[in-house]
Amino acid sequence: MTALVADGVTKRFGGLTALAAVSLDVQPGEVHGLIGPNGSGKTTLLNMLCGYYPVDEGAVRIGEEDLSRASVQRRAAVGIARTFQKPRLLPTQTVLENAMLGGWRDTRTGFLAAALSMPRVRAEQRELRDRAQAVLEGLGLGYALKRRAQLLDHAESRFLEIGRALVLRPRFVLLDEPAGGLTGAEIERLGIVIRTLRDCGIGVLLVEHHTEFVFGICDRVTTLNLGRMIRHGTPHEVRHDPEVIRVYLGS
Amino acid sequence: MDFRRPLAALLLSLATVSTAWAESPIRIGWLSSLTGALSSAAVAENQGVQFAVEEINQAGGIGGRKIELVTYDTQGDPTKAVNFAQRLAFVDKVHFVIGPVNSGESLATVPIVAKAGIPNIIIGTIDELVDPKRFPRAFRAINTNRQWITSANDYALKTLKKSKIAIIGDTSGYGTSSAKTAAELLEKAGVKPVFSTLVDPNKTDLTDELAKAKAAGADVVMPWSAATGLLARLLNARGDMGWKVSIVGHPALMAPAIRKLLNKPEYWTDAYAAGYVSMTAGADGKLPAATKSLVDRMRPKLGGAEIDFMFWWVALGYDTVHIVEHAVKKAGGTDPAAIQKALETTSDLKGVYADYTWTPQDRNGFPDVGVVMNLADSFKDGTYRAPKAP
Amino acid sequence: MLEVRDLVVGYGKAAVVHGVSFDVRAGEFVVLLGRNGAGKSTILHALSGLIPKRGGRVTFEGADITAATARKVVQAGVIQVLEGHRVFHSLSVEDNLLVGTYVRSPRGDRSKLDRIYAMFPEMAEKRHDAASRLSGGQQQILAVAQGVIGEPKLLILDEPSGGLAPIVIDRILDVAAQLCREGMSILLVEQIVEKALRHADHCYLVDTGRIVGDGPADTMLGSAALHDAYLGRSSG
Amino acid sequence: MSGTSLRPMAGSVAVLVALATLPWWAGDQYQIHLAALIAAWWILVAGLNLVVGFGGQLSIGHVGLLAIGAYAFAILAGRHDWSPWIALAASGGLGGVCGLLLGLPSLRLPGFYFAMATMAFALIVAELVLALGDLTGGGVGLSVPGFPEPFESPAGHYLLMLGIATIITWCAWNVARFPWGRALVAIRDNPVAAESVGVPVFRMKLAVFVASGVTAGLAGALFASLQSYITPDTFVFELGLFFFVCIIIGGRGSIAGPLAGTAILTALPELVAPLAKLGTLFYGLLLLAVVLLVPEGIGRLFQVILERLRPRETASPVLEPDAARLAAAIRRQERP
Amino acid sequence: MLGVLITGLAIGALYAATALAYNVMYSTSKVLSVTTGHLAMLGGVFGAWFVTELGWHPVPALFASLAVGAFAGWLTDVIAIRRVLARSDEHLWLLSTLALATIVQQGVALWWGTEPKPFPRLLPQDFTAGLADQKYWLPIGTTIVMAAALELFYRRTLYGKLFVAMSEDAFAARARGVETDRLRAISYGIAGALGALAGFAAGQLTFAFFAVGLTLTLNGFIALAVGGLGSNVGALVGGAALGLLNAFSANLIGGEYQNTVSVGLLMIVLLLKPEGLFGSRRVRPV
Repeated sequence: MTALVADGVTKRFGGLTALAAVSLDVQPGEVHGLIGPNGSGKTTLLNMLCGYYPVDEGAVRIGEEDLSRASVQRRAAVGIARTFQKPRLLPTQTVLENAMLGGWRDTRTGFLAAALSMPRVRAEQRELRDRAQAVLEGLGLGYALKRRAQLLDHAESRFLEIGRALVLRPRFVLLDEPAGGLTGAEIERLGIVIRTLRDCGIGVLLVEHHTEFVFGICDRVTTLNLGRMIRHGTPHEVRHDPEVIRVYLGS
Repeated sequence: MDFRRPLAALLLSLATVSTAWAESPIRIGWLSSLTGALSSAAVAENQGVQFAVEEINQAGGIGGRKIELVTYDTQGDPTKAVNFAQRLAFVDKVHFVIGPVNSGESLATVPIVAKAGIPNIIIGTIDELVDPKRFPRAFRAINTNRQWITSANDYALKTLKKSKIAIIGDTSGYGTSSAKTAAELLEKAGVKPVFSTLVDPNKTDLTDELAKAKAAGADVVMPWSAATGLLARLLNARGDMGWKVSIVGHPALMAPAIRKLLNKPEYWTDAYAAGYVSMTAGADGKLPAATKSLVDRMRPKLGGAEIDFMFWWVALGYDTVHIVEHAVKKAGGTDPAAIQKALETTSDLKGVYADYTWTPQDRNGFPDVGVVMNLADSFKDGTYRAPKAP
Repeated sequence: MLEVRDLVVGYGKAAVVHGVSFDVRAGEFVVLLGRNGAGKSTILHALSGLIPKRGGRVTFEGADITAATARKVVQAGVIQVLEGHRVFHSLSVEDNLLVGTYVRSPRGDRSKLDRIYAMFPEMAEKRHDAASRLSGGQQQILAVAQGVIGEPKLLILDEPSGGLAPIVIDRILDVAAQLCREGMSILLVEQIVEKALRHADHCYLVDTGRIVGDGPADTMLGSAALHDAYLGRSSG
Repeated sequence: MSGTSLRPMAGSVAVLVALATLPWWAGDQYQIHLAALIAAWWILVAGLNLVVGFGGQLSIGHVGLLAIGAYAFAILAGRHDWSPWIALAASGGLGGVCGLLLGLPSLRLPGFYFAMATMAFALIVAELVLALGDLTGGGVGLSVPGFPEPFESPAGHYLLMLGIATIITWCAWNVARFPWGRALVAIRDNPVAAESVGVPVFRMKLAVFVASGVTAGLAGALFASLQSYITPDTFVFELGLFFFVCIIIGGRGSIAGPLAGTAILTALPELVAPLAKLGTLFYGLLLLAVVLLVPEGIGRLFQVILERLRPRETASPVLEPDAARLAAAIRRQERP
Repeated sequence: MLGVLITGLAIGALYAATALAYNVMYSTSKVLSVTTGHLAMLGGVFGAWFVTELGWHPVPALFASLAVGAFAGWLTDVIAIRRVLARSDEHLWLLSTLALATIVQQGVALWWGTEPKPFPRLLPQDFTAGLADQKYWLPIGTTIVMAAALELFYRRTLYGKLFVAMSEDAFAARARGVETDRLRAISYGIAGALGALAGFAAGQLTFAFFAVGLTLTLNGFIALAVGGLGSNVGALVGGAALGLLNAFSANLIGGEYQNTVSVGLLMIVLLLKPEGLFGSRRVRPV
């Protein structure tokens, strides 16, 4: 099976080393947790996996394919989808249209074909609409398909972002603090969604502060502190690791 | 402008569709750039047009028919001018169109008015505006640009007896084409300009251009630009440099607005601009009788004091209405074909601004002898003086 | 001294802080604990007037400051040191400190510098260096000093430890404890639990925008509530 | 959607029929001329709308592309006696090429920089039209031929322009409703999110900018033949501002809004003389009022009012994901 | 050639001054305002109005012009910036300042007229001074003094430091008790006064002309982008470079290609060094 691998990646901002030789792999059908105190480099790592920051050292790969220099768009095209800490939606568009945006990489039609409304453009549009609708209904957003995104509440926005990522037909989904701002019940439902992704063979990287949630759902957990990896293992191993407890609770 | 007027005109035209009776008014469309850039000439012309219409109507109209004037402000914008021309032709259904004032607008409207078959009195100076074949009913009342340039060239070559000429045009449409024509006409007379350049009309300083002209050995500078700011900067640069060189060129050189822009009043000396016989006081300080009479009649309208703008624009506006009057009388009505016939056989029609002659082959009514050179700084009460013979 | 009652804060449609109440008494060192994303910074920003509140009441020394602007809050004596060593990078150390005095004197007050330099000798050494040339730890100390020079009655420290070496954290917490002994009230928000509790008098636990527990600081360490709030309920 | 789109479709057809029969019910030729002018402006605005209203790139210099199209048509059809149809196509093509040349360097620039670059472009075109007098007639300008029968008469000319405007509107509407339009809106509202799903931001911006160059070129050619004579004074910078204002006032991200904006802003100063006198000042005041009061445009305002009038949706049901359906949806879309 | 140099520097000084005004407004709001050039235009037009038409002495006229400029700057903030910044949509401020600039320009055109009008002589000096004439040296000198004063203001006064602080981190500045709204309004007032001062000083060069504003908005921006956004030294260098380029190109290839040459300079700099000669590179936010 091909995994998404960060191999000794290093990132510097000016003189500051934000990440120092961090390695991590996300297997298909696995939920991989990434935790650590504020400023430990979690989001930086996620941004490097999906191409917003170039790597200074090390490499990002899927299987044998080296993606270290690939653009954000290229990484989306090979199946890396993500969500954002603060949901980034199109406020004036409907929920369905927002989700359909995720299917962009499957549109094969150029500008002219679209302008002339060629039959295959319409076929693509129909197919995409059906797909997005199915995903949204699976997520429980079926009642809001025609609502404008700016009218959604916080949990709905989070789920819609996940929906948009899924319409991309991803091999790997990177979730940036998906539980942030959710209530307990909503977090449980998020858990259902994430487990379903795993069961469908999608690799999930879960960057999250809500450690209880992370330990409950992940197959493996990586802990970062000050840009370095301090522990990597099963949730049980990590939560009882003295170094992790020290980082969180003090010596 | 009164917004009710177009509305009234609209209602009127609706009421009078296909019921033209003999006593119906003669409608004249007047396309004037009363606001916007380059509005000063139009405002003056408008005074003359309005005054002539009032005079004629008070005297009972033309053959018993009153004149009704439909004025539109084009703001110097060709797109607007075209819209208004369409409107005059098809909504207001006028019998005559006067204008527009600026050549750029006229170039766009003349074909439209011609297509509608309406007689058009042209008051722009660009050559392309008249063409007996394409626009058989367009008759020019003003001089052509060529007449100004020829007159200025003659003055420089023959009167001042100078042949090392520097031409300065501005980069506007008018400036580029005039500078080109000036150079062509000079070369036809066997003189090649020693220096020629185009300047942005808003360029802040012309010292550099003048220095180059001086270095090229020029003994007369001929600016072809209607931009008073640019001409003032030219005069200032000459004065500040202390260069004794004659300046001969476009009428805007003697526009009263320039006086305020000059560093010193004496910078205006030794500058000559193309002007009109009818607006030039003779050696005795007296204006031609027709001009004098119009000035006297209009002075109360113009505030009663000394006139502080070029009076010839008023005279031109005044004459255009009288050309219409002449044509209607001669044609015995407003039938466009008859009007055309009447105007193209008009010879030596006496006006205030000039005497006009049109023929079937030539739609330029303004006689060559109507243009003379004026002293730029001789402005007084709306008119000018001729330079003393050197 | 500071009383927060039923504070509600939210972004957009969603509430992030759901009715939080707590007190800071005069001369007390209070710590708010809770993992990241629990809503601690949001509470602090709201009570400092930096973001709007949606409900509740905040009083300071008996005066209602619920609707006060950030400037009014600072003038009343509540000064917050933001997380993430936010200093003004292109200004020198001294200029950063002078900006801190603005709230008390609109032209800047140099007379207060000496006391600060005495308290933070490492700042005196670098007084003319641009703040961008300081290390992360030094920047955090400068940020604290910038707050202290504004003469707060209540100093709020939002996660001063973020991303810094242990020695710096100790230094900052020592300073805070000293200020507290001199009579200033301290409200500290932290993730580094043990160190924070060592200095504090009273502790509140925050989770998902609510206060989930409180008590004297010395009884909190090792408590199940604390462990749960950080690493989740032990389920296996 | 396909079921509900019948009503707007019927409305569009009705409007189109009304417009196509305008020459038979219009009061006079002036109204036809005005309608033709609106059609010409709309052809440009329809393309520009994809750039400004959908893609969010604030170009205030499209008057430069308009001038290029107009002069290309005047020179090719007028001076070189090309067939007007070929000249029209060439004008559109040249507009597209110039759009490409302008877009390649400038579309990478951030907002204000891009706006200034387009403004500078308009000024450069104006400058070159004068400087290259041998080609363009300089300040004197060029006379422009019309189209052959049956499009020679004002009514025929109008119908030609209406036809082209209808096709362009249809194309713009297609772009807007297919994934392209959503991707453009994403580039406008949230470029980071657009990138994250693989939208090639720069390439798309360039594609619509080139398309807007083509429509500007076509509009220029048609406008020139409508005017029958063009001079540099026609293509002033304020005209570029006018197109831009039509879109902003009509509302970003909609087709009908800017169409209505173009029609109203072209006709209003003609019908209400005091507005004509205020001219550009009026556009400035209108723009400021819209930006401050209804930043999403007047078209959007109507949409919001309509939504208000409709019965409010009751409170959201609980967000309840269905694992089985979700799994089915994910499995269904797996690649072969 | 010396003449070309000095005329180029004189007009370049006006561009540089406009770029400085851009910088002052940008520092507190991160907004580039389309009205910037119009502030200088107002300085020229009102200066001429006070002296020529109202007959005032140049000194009170100068201060009154500065007041007009400061008021116009303040108005820019109140009308076009404050409400728009609160909505945090970066498109909107471009639209609102563009609208305001159009209103100001057309308003002046209606009131003052569209013809250039003379600007009075400020210092007693004969007109035959040639290159030593005040119309060259006033804008050059004023701009240099202006830049020096701005540097002093930023370095020596607390308000200057507050501007810098606000430009770096407005949220942190608010936490220090800085009233960012008031400070921004002050900075717009200062920028307005600076612009008006530049327009006043260069009045004899430009005349009092309504269309100067848009030209300066563009050319001041080019100077700013070439020199580097946010840098006052860059503004001076960029302005001088652009002025000299304009003057020499007009001298060597004629006046027909002014804008083409200026924009060519802009494009070359943006391609080779997008942050400008003295600007700092911006980090991309995610």
